[in-house]
Amino acid sequence: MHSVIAIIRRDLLLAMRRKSEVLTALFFFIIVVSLFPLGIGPESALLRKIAPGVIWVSALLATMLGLARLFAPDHADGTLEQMVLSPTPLGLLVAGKIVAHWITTGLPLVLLAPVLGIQFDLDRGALGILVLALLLGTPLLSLIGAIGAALTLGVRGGGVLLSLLVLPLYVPALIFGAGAVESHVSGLGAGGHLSLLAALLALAVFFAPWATTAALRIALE
Amino acid sequence: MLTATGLSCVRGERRLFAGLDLAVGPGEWLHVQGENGAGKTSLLRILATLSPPAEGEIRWHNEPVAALAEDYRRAMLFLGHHGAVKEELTPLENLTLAAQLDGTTLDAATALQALVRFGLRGREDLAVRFLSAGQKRRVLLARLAVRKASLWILDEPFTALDVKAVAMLSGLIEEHLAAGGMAILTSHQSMPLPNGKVLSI
Amino acid sequence: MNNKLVNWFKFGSPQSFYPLAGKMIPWFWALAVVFGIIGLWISFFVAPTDFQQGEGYRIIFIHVPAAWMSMFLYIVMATWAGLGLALNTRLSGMMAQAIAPTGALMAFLSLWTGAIWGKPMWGAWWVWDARLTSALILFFLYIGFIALQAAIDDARRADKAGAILALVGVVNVPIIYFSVKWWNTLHQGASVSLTKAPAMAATMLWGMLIMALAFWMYSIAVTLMRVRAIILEREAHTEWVKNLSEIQGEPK
Amino acid sequence: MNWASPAEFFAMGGYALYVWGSFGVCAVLMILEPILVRKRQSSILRILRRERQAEILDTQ
Repeated sequence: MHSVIAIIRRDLLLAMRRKSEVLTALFFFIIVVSLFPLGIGPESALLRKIAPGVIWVSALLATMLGLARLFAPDHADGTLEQMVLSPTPLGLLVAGKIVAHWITTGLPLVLLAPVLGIQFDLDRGALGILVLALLLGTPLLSLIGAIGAALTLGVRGGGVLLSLLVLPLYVPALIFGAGAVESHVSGLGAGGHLSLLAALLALAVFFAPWATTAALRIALE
Repeated sequence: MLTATGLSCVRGERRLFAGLDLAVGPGEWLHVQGENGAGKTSLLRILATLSPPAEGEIRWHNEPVAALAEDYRRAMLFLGHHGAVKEELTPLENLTLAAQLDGTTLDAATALQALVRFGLRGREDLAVRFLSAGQKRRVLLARLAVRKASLWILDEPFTALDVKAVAMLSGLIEEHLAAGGMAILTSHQSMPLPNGKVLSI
Repeated sequence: MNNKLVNWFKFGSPQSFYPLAGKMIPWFWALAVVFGIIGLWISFFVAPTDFQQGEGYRIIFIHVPAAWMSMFLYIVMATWAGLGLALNTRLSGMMAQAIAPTGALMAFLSLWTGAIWGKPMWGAWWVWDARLTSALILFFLYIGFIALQAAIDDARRADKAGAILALVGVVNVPIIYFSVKWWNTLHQGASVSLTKAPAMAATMLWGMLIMALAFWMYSIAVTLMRVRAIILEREAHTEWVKNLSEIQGEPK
Repeated sequence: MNWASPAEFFAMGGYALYVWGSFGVCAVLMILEPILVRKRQSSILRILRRERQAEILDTQ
């Protein structure tokens, strides 16, 4: 546990020293979301309807942006080898890195989403559901993304390949995440969507670090 | 005591070496020699359990390393071509965080002492990217000094070091061997260390 | 028992599988053609005209088998990949690699025929129907697998990385299918469905089954052909390949 | 028998474009794929034969 906290601290420290990377993804998210009304028109009824989808798709893309750099710097400077050889199980260290990735990319999205939701004229209840859905969904994005990042580590054209591998796997998160807000707005209640999202998250918490670890070992062989 | 029997390594379609045996006991060091591409690095990575051998077995104190897993990794220190030093962090942070990732703690005084010993005084709080290539290697030497491991596996440890640093490193390795440690090193030059066993591949 | 295991491992080596596959290919082609002819005959001459969908429904005879095969092949591919990861046999990875393009072709065919069927029935080339959408995602998964393997130079590493991706995919396929279905019902999807043709007649079912058999035999035949090429490419510098009679002959 | 004449068969009750568009593409792709695989096989065989010949020339 000690070393898991150490790696989270280290990655957060690194993110602090390279603020531009974190901020780029964040501003990317803000800009993409803000561009949609310009492309579609300012009618608030329409904007309310597309808001959850737009915010979720932008969140997927913003998460993708930083994924390629999840393991690449550690791979390049040899830290990854040291992680594999550390007495601490690699799965735990990988889980720590995923947590740090979520704190630097997922959490800011969750915190920003209500502000952007106001641009789309969402009411308070819908904003609450949006935040809740993102809170459950963004860790899922980091977990699944980590598998893709590990698989494409050191591979030709890794960045594009990464999105090809990971985006189809994001479909359930997108459907349940955006669906939660929609069904809340249409009066059906978001409970079902949110619990499915939580179930997916639980599955990914067990499965993704294992798959990521296996992929990293292969990349280092 | 590290022993390996019948190791072979296949990279792509090529068989780099086969039927390789080696043994290193306490206080001994092994010099792995060979031309470029002969498989020196591959051998070290196999010994460090980073990649599995195509054939053969590695034993640590007569137990297969696969079964030992964590215990072997705790007793062993591997340094590859890349230093595993983070450019954005200071030498001090690098040392303490690397120790924490290994599940141990390193107090600031010991870390500082090691950095001073390797001539990094006054650089402890400067991000590593502002250091010269040779100074970066010295951060690694400090890591060797503070990490408690009985087996050192070092790939080309003498590259990019000036005369003074070479002397420091050989002193460090001699100290390690005198305390009953073991070391496996690669290098294409001759080693500034006495009494090594030589393994040519 | 033990003997059987030994045999299994013997045929699990590329060297003994290569000639075996060569012998099997013509038989599977013959079966594919026979089933194909019977299947086509049923689909055009035996199956009656559907009173609601007219002759357009005949697309079902290739759409459904293609959809079945695309899903089935993904599972078979993941199984081979998983076997390769667990047992570290050389052939398994090659099989997985050989299946992927045919699986992608099947996914594409089920998309293409589904879209074409949609035009007369729904009035649009593309409808976000649950089955079509999941077929599209399955197609992406195949493309991802092929692209990942193509991007990694070392064959063994490509096999292992592909295997992990295939296993992750196989866990995800049901989740994706379920989520798309859920999404579709929430959004009041199209009510006409290709496979919910009124009172699916027994002849139709037979036609589909026989066509599916034809697709199956076709997939096996093409996969075996491809795996033979892959074996030669990967084992090019081994003794047994150099001693093959096909190579001992004069170069053309 | 469903069809009175070949023309009727090809017209597919007004669905000709859709039915033949599906079956046609399916047939084309399923013929094309084995041809491409065959090409891959013969090209690797050709390379291997040439390598072997080079080896023979080399030892002579």
